[in-house]
Amino acid sequence: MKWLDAFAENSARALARRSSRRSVLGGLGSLLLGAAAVPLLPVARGAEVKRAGAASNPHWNDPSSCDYWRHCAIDGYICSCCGGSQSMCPPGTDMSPVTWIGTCHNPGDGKDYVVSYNDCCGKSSCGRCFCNRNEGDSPMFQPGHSNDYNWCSGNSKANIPYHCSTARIVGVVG
Amino acid sequence: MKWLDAFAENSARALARRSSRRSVLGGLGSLLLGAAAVPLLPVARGAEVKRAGAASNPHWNDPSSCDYWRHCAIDGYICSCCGGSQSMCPPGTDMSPVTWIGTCHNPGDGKDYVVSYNDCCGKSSCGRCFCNRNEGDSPMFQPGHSNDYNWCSGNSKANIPYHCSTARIVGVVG
Amino acid sequence: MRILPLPTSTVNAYRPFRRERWTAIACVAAVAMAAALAGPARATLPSDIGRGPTVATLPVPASKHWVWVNDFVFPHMADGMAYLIDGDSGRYLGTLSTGYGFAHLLLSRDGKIIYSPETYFSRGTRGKRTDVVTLYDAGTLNVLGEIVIPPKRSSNMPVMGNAALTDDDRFLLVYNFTPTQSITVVDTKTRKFVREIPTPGCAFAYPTGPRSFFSVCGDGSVLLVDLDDRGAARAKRTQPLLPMGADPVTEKPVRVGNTWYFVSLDGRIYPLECGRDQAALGRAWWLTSAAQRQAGWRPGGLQQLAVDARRSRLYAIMHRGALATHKDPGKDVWVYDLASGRRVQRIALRRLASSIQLSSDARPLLYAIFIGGSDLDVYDAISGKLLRSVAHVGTTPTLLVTP
Amino acid sequence: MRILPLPTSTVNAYRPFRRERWTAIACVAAVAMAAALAGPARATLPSDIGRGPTVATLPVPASKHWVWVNDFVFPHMADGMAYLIDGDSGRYLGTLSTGYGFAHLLLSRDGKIIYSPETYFSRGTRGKRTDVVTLYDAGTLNVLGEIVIPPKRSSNMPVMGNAALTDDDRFLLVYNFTPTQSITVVDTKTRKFVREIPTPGCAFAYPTGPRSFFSVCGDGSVLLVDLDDRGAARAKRTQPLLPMGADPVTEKPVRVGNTWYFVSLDGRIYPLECGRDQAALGRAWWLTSAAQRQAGWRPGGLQQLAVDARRSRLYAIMHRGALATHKDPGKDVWVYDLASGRRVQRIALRRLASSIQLSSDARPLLYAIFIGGSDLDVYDAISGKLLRSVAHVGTTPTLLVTP
Repeated sequence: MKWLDAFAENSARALARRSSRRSVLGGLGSLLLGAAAVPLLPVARGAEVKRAGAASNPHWNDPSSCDYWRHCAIDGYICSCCGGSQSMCPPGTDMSPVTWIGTCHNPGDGKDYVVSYNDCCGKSSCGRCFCNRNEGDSPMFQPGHSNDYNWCSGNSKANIPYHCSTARIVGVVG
Repeated sequence: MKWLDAFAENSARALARRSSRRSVLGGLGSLLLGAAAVPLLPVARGAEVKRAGAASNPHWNDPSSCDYWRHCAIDGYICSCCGGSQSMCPPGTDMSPVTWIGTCHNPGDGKDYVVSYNDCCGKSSCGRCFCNRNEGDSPMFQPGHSNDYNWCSGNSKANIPYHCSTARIVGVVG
Repeated sequence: MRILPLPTSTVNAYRPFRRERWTAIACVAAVAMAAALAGPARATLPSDIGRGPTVATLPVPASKHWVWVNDFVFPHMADGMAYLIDGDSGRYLGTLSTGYGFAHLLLSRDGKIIYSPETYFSRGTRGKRTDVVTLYDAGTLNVLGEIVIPPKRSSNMPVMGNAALTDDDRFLLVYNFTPTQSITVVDTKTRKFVREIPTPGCAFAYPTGPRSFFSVCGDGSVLLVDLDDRGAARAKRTQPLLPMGADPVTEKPVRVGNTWYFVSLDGRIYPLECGRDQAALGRAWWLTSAAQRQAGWRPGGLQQLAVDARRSRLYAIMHRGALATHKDPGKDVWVYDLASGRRVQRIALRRLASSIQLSSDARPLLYAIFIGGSDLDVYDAISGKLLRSVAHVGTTPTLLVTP
Repeated sequence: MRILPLPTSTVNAYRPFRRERWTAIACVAAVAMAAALAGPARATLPSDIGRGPTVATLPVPASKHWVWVNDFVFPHMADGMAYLIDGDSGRYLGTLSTGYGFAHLLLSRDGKIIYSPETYFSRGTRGKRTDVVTLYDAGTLNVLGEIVIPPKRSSNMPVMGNAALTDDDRFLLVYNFTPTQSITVVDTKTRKFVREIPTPGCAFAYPTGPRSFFSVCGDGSVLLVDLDDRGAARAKRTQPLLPMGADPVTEKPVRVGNTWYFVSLDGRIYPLECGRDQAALGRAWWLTSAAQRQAGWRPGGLQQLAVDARRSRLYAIMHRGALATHKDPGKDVWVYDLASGRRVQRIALRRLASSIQLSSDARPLLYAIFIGGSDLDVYDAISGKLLRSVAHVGTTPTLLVTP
C-alpha cells in the first residue's frame, strides 16, 4: 500500500503491528484516502477512477501487494505475506469455511471475478502487509457484506483467533 | 527520559508500547547512550558524570520522570504514570514481596538511599513511562542485583504478569 | 552498587522447596531491615516499607469527567485492555486486562461495578474457549466475580451495541455472532446467565427502556425485545424502517431518551423512536448541505457520533472522502442542534480522531482519540477549546465510555 | 457490490441453533456454486474453491538457512510469538503463538519437532497458571502434543539458557525462577515431565554432552549435572571459576564442542571447558585492545555472541558506551578467530542490532535484529555483505534460533 511505504519512515513497524484486523485502516487508510479524496471528487466519479487506478497500478498482479486486483474488498493481513498465499492459509492455521466476498476486476483479462476473503484462524495476528479496501463494504447489520466481522467466528477448530486473510477466486461473473 | 522526547517525533507511542519491561532499553536506551557515550569517556569518568547529571537534572524530584532520583536502577514502566505512585501500586494490582534494589543519591539532602523496586503484578503491561537505568545491574546469575528478572515471579496472588515498577525507600545508607 | 542486607537474605533464599515460607521470611527481613535503618532514616526521608497502603484505590462513584478508553489491541488481540483517564487532570488512573477481541466495558449506574464481557482461551489463542462477564469493583479495580456465558460473543470491530445494560441495570445483554446471531441475557442481580435470545438476521443490542431493547435486522426492520422479571423475552419484528440499500445506516447510533439517532454512510440522520413494543422513524435530515456533499464531506470513524442530552446536541466526526472512506477518521467535529438539525458549531480537532465521546455532566468534556494513535485529546465540549492531551494511552484505542 | 449466491446462502444461514450443520451446508454451497461457475470460469481463471490444499506446509527438515525469530512481545506479554524466515529468499514462512513471557523455541536435531516451553493463565493475565512444553510438527506447525510442567518457568529477559535439549535430544531442560531456582527435566521420548532438579543459587541450563549440562552459580562456581536414562540427576558443584565481581560474565555464552565462551561486561572472553563431571577455565582474552577499551568499545545486546564452529569464529555485537551500557545494541559486529583470540574481521551493520545468530552450514548467513525494531537483516557471514532485509518481523524480537 503506497501510503504504508511513505508512512514507513516514521513508524511503519508500529503501524504494521497496530493495524487492525478489521478496518482500523478505516482509520489509518485515511492517511492515504484523505489526500486521494480531493481528486476523486465528486463522489460519483470515485468508482471509475478507482478501476482505472487498479489497471494502471504496477502492483495489480502482485499477491503480496495491497494493490493486487483480488484485494478490492479485503480487510486484514495478507496471507501471502504470512506464509500462505492468495488461496492458501499459512502452516498451522485453519481456513474459515464462510466469509465475506467481493467482486473484483482483473485487468489481466478484463473480467470481473467473485473473490472470497476466507480468514485463516488459530494463531495470533500475523501483523504483516495489512490491507484494507472498503469498496462495497456494508455496515455489520448485513454480515455477508461486512468486513468488520472476524470471520474466524464459528470455526470449530479455531474459534475466533484471526491470523490473516486469503483472496480466493470463487468464479467469474458471467 | 530525554531521548524519549526526542524519539517521540518518530514513534514514541510505538516505543512506549514496544518498550520492554526488562532492559529492552538496554536496546532502546542506546539511542541516547550511544550519543552520550563519547563525552562520558573514558569509562572511568562515567560515574561522577552521571551523579553530577542527576543533581543538575531539572526532573530529579519528579516521580513520573525517568530522571527521578529514586529511579537510578529502575527497569520498567513507572507506576506513577500508571495510576500508582513511587510507593504504591496502581488499583487492582499486587505488589511483589521481593525484588531487586538500588542505592540512589538524593540531590535534595545529599544522602544515599536504599531503594527497593517492587513490581506491581496481575495486569498486562502498563505501557507508559518506560524507564531503564542499568547502573549497578549484574547478570542474572546474581538475581538480587539483576533487573532482567520479572520480580512478579512467585507472587502467589498474581504469579508473573508484570504491570509496572515502584521505587520505595527502604532506608538511608549510613 | 553496594551490597546490603536485603540481597543477602535473597541469596539465603535460594534453597529449593522453601518458596512460600521463604517469601514470608523475605518480607519480614525487609521490614526488619527497614526498622534497623529507620533510626538513621528518621532524620531524613522515612522508609516506605510497612508505611501506608501498598495499592492505590479510587473514589466511588467515579468523577463525571473520567473516561474509560477501551483497547482492542489489534496486533495482539488476546491481550485486550481498558484504561481510565481523568479528563480534568489528564492523570492515568488505572488499567483493566480484558481478554481476547475485547469490545468495551459497561458501567453500573450506581458507579460501584464495572461489567466486562470477555473471551479467553485455555492456551492464549487456542484450546478451550471460555466467555465470561467479569465484574470489577470500581473502587479497587479488583475482580469481584465472574459470570460464565455461552462462548459466542461476537468478534468484530467494536461498537457500543456489542453489549448493553437495560435502563434499570437489571439485565446485561451481549451480542453473539457464530455467525448465527443471538443475544445473551445475564441477570446482574443473581449474577447468573439467564438465556440466549435468537435474533436471526438481526444484530447488536440497543436499550429502549427499563427492560427492553432492540436489534437491527439486515432488511432494515427492527426486532423489539421486551424482558420480564426472569429475563424471559417477548420479541416482535417490525416492517423495514431503516435504509439498508445504496446508502445504509451504520451500526454506530447514539441515544437521547427513547430516540436512537442513526447516520447513513453519506451523512443522513435517521431518528428511530423506540418503545417496548413499537418503533417509528422520525424525519430524516442531513449532516451536510448538497454543496458540502459535493465537496466530499461525510461522517466517518469508529465511534463517530456523540450526544449531549442536556443541551440536545449531536457531535459527529467529519472528513472529506469518497464513498469507501465511511470508516475513516476526521479532523473535524461538527455539532448539531437535534431539534432543528441545524449545525451550530464546528470544532477543528488537534489531530485525526476515529472515536469521540462526551461526559454526561452540565459542563461536558469532549474526548477524541485515533485508533491508529494513542493520544487522548480533551476539549471543552461547549467552547471546543482543547484543554489537554494525554499521551500513550494504549495500542489501538477503540471505544470511549463515560459514566 | 453485486449480490451473488454465496451471500444468499449466508443469509439463509442466520437461522438460530443450526451453527454446526449450517457451517457444513455453507461449505457445500460454496463448492456447489464453484461448480456452477466452473463452466464460464474454465475459460478464464479457475476457481480456487475445492482445488488443492487450503493450508500450506513446510519441507522437513528445514533449510539450514531458515531462522526462527522469537518475540517476547513486551507491551502485551500474554501473546508471545515466533516467526520463521527463509534467509535465502527473505520469505516469511510461518508463525507460532507461544503464550506469556515467551523465551525461545528448541529445534529437535532430526528437524521433525519444535519444542516450546510456554506459560498460560486461565484468564489471560490472571487466574490459574499452567506451564507446558508444546510440541509442534515442523512440517505443518500444528500442535502435536503438550507436556504439562511445574508452573515455575523463569520470566526474564530471554536468553538461550532459559531452556535446552541435551545433546542426544532425550531430555528437555527448563530453567525455573520462583525466585527459588531449579531445572525442570522433561523426557522427550516418553513425552512426560520427569523431575525438578534443585539448583540453589545457580541459573540456566548449558548442555555439555549427551546427558549432561551445567548451571552457573552466583559465586562463579558451576553446578555440573549428569542425567541417567530415567532423568535422575547426579549434581556436583565446582569451586568459583567465573568472575562475578567488578567485571562479571554475562548469561549469554556460546558453545563450541565442550567449550562455552562467556564474555564479561567489559569484553573479556572466558572459555569454560565442561564435561559431565569436571569444568576448567581456559586462558581468558579480550575482545578489545587497551586503546579500544579506552575509546569505550565493549560488547552489548541481548543475543550478543554467535559462533561458527566449522570456521572456529566468534561474532560479537560491539558498541561504544560506559559501563551501564552493557545491554545496549551495536552497529558493529567484530569477528574473532577462537584459536588465536585475534580479531579477523569487522562488519558494519546496516542498523542497530541487539541479537545476532549464524546459520550452521558451510556457507553461513549472519542474521541481525534489534529488539526495539522489527527488521531482520541477513548478511553473508564470511564476506559481511548485506544480502537482504525482511521488514515487519514481530513486536519486540529477542532471540534468533537456527537449525
